[in-house]
Amino acid sequence: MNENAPATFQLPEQMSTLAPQVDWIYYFIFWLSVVMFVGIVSAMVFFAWKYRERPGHKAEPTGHNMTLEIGWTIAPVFVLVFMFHKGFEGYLNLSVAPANSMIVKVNAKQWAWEFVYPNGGSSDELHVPVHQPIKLVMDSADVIHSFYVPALRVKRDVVPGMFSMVWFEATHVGHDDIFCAEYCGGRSTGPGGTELPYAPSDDPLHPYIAGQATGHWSMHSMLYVESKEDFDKFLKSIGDPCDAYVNAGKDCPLKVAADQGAKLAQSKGCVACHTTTGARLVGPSWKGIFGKQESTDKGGVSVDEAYIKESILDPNAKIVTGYQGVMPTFRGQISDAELDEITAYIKSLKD
Amino acid sequence: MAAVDMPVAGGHAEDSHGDPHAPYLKAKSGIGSWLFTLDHKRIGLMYLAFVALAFLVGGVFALLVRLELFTRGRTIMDGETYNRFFTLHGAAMVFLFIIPSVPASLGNFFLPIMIGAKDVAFPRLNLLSFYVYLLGVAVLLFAIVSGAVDTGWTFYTPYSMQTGASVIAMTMGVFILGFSSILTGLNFLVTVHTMRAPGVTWTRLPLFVWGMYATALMQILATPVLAITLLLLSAERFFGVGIFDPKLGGDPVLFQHFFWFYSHPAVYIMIVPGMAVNSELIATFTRRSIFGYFAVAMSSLGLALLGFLVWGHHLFVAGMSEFATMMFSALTFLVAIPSGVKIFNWTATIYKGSVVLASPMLYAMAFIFLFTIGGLTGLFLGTLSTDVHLTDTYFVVAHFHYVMMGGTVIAFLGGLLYWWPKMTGKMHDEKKAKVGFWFTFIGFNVVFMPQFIMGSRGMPRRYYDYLPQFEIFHKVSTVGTWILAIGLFTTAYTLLEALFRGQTAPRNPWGSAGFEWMTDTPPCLANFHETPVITRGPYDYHLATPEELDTGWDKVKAQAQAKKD
Amino acid sequence: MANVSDTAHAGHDDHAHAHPSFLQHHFDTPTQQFNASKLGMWVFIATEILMFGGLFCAYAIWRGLDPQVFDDAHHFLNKIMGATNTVVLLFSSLTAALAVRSAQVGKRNLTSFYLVVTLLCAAAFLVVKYFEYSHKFHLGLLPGHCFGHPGLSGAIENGREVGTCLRTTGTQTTSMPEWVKAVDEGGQTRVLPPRANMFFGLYFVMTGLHGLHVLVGMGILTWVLIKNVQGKFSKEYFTPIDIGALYWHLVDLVWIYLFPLLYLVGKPE
Amino acid sequence: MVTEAHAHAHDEHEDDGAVHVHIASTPFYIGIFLVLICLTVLTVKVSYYDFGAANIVIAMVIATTKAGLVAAFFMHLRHDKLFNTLSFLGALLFLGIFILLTYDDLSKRGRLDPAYGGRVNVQTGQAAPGGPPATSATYDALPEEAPATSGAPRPAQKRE
Repeated sequence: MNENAPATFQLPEQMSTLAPQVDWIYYFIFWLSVVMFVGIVSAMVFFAWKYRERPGHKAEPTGHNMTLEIGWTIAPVFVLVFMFHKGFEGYLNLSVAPANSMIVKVNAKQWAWEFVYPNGGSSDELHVPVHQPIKLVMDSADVIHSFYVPALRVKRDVVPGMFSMVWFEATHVGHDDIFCAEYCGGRSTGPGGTELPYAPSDDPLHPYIAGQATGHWSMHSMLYVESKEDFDKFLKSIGDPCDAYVNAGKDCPLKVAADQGAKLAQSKGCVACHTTTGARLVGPSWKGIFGKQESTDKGGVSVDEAYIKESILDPNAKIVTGYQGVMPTFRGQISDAELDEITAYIKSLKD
Repeated sequence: MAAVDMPVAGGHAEDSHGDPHAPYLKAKSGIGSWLFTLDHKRIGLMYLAFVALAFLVGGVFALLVRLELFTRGRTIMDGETYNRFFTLHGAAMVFLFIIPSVPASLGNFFLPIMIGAKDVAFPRLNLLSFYVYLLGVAVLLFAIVSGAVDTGWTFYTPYSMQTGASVIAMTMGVFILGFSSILTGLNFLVTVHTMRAPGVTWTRLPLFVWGMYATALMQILATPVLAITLLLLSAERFFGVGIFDPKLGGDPVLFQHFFWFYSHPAVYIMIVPGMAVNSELIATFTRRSIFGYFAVAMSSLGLALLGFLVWGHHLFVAGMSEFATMMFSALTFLVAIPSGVKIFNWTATIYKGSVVLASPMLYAMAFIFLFTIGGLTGLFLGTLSTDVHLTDTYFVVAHFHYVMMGGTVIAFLGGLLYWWPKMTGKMHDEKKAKVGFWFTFIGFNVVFMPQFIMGSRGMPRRYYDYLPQFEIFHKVSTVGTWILAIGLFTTAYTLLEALFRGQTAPRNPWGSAGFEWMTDTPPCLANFHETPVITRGPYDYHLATPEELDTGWDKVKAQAQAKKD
Repeated sequence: MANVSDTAHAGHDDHAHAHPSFLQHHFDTPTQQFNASKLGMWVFIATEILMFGGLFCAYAIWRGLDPQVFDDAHHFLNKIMGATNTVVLLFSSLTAALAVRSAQVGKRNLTSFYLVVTLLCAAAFLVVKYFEYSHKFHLGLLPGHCFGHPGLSGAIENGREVGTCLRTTGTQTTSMPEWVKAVDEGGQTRVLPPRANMFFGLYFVMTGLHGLHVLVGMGILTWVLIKNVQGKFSKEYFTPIDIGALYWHLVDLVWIYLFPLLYLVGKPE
Repeated sequence: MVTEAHAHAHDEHEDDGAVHVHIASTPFYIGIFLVLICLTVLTVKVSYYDFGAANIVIAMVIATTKAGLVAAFFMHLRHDKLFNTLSFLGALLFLGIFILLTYDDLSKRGRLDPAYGGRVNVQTGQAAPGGPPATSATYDALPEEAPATSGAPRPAQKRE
């Protein structure tokens, strides 16, 4: 059903599943407005000509027409309610991300975007796979920015001190601009108060040149919608820092692995049930758990690497007393390297 | 506050005031007669002078900003300067020009006359309001000189807490201007309540007065919130109070709530007076009463009330909760109803009227044309899912310029041409006025029509530079500003020429039945020689006597002929 | 001010009744003038309510989102001092009302007496406020990022600057608020989290703005007092006293809400 | 229309032009004052008892009663023009709108999706950047240092 249209005179290309819905209501209002506008203005001009002042013509005293007045007060209400309904429907779709969304973390700062992918890698341009809901969890380190991709028809302010969210599902391979839509200042002077040079480039993918004056207008980035294969290739290219060590035939240092594990714990959603602060959620906290003696429904166990890996792949094997066996298995969703890294992370939380 | 009605008991100010029966411009002379005048008409004129100056300054900033956008990259200024210039354009236009424009100049001049009063209720507060305005202007100038501000006129936190220190001076200036606005509103509200001449019942109030009354309500109820917002912003910069500072646990979006609780009603403070002027113009130049007088009057009050319920529509993508977003969207659509009622009623008034296409009427029809576009494009922005795409783009820029400039400024210009003879006693050249009108009207559309398109295509606003695909729209828009400037300068020339070299205007040059035309041209110091007793409505052309409607042009022509002979 | 009727514009303005000297030129009757002044003052009061309203809104939000902090922090405000100030203001409100009454019945000296009492109460209020403020300063219970600082003086502690938390330019970095441990008004030692800065921010802004209004009110009442002593007012014309008193009652009204919201509402020990 | 005799002008004003106001007696004002004092004592007294969520309701009801008395009698609204009362209540109405709608936003953020509008990541306890550090956002994480020290309070305990 999502027959996505190319760019028209008024609207950019449709690249998301949301876009056709937005454009439908856009054109509904547009044609309604055209009808209203042409009606009002032609009536006005016609009346002004027909009843123009001339000898023998006199204005008729104004009468009353209650029906007409109530009519044009009430009639718009129905249209307005319809518009509100359609608009709100679209907005709700935009506000509730599907459960199977891939989470990409967006960090905004003056004047650049950073995108952090589930594998912990990050880039300054957003790459997403096609036909996959993407949920962007965004925050800003300094002032308010706004994430805006015209072709996706999404825009959301990125406010310091709070998280904001936007999601989309790209419908076809392609690319579009990412703009900052909320004014966030600018800088035209370099060190010593010298004016920075400024000239935009003709490269449509990189219209602003690094090292020049920068600001709200140049907080530009690109969205690349890629096939699943291309995206995987991209992910690999920015991926796991441990890979470098492993490829060189060395062991990944615990620190690097633990950092990567922390990112994984986040992106894999472990942290939804396990805290790292000692507080108890659905599952035991990871703080200081490594090396501890725990009693389980299968008897006492020492929390070591083997038990952690077992618990991830087969959560119901040994359940710590006082908890319920509600954790789903991650078998098949987690690589051995990732298992090691999460284990390293839990290990690092010992103290 | 102490100044609320503090008469100098026993003071015989007769000599400081002048003869109540002499024309107000001649009742007393000398610079002191202007600086210390308590006459609402002179205060209105002084306001008009400064408001026009502010419009000129804001307009020059607009021209420079558009000129910079004529080409990609650097055209005439660097990015920081650009940011300052669009901020100053916004601040000057909003706080110095549009908000005081119609109420403080035309309103001050005509509101008391239209209700048959000798003056506003608190003439000294009125003068105080003018000087407070000047003080605000001075502080704003200081802010500009001391480094200018690059926050945009909205002062959003936390950027406004990080950027240059002149933000404090700027917010103080706006804070002071707010007081001026409050004083004007308070004065008008009390004047309408207590100063109406015998026979001026609520159902006989001219629609201009209804509009001013609704505006006054909003000025009174909204502006204090701006005051506290700006105080908090200054306190935030000095002490770091933390209410709006995310670093201290505050919430930047809360600032936006505070700001727009004032600034949304402020948008109606800007447009309702424009509508008020337009009702007068339409009635006079169709020679009949406004169709649905009651509905038009109530729609002004309706807008005033609804203006307080919809501020959240500026925050649809700002991080507001979905529930608040839904509610504000629903409330926003309600605004369409009173606005629509006005448009429909004006159009219906032209039907079966006797339409005189004088220059003010051209402005009135342009108002309907442009405001309809401004209003209808508002529907795109009130609808949530399209707003997400369109907000913070040039679509919004075009939308509010169609409302603010296509609405208020056009009505203000129409009102100026319409009332110029009454205010100055001099008639302008209609031909020049019409030339000015067409340049303004065409230029305006050339500036802002392309902005709708580039906005819906995704061009964000407040950009110093843009991508190649938007270049053509920016070029056309910039060329439009030049046409617009020609139109505005022609109109200004027309008015000034009339002032210095114009033909003496008769009492009622347009043949209006409005109350303000029933007194001398220009009015005497006391407005009327005797307290008027009103026996008909301001638009009752069928009840007005031929003498009342007599334009007096025959006499003027006869005199001119006699002189020639 | 221009009094048209007792000048010689024959044929005009020779109204049926005398045009008293206090009647401004643009009003027809003293009633009209009185009603206009009263309405003007009430409209002004409406603006004041909305101006304070912004602060009440901020209060409602941060209290609603963080009730625990407000509960804990309010123990650092002295209920007795607050209550004393409430009584002082209420009493001054009474004397202000009585001043108006005396003016209405034409007892000029009594009016002056009541106005003086009102002014003394206002001064007493400010003195109590001064002691409250200085105690908070001493404990470091200050707004925003000043919270946790021993004062605004630029004190050095452990070789580290801990004062001068004021800033005048945006580029100055703000230090984060810190935990504060201090003895509260109930004699109990409490630890307040940095988030309590919001409570004290609101406390100082709300009571500060109110204090400013007290000062302005004192100015207005002093002016009214001087005019009264000069004999400008009478049974027929007492509008400025009425208006001044209305302003003073407004100051009282705001405090009536500030007192429970800041000093009382919260979990008692 | 404007030329009728101006003598009619004064027919509109019902009176002789002099100001007539309701004057209450001194004992009446003192009575109101005593009621206000009683209410102040009451509100302080009840603040020593915990009624949970009703604390604020009780305090506000008492405060509003007091404010009502001051406005009605000290400020003469009881015997004043109706519009003055309306402007007073109108201001309160618009203030109510302001507080209610703003509160509605801030209290309901993140209800549909916790990732939207939250200051703290619900999963990790990590505070959003640009905001205060997480330690101050989580109230329960009291500093380890024992709070109970006797003697004079040291202003602003510094924590390293």
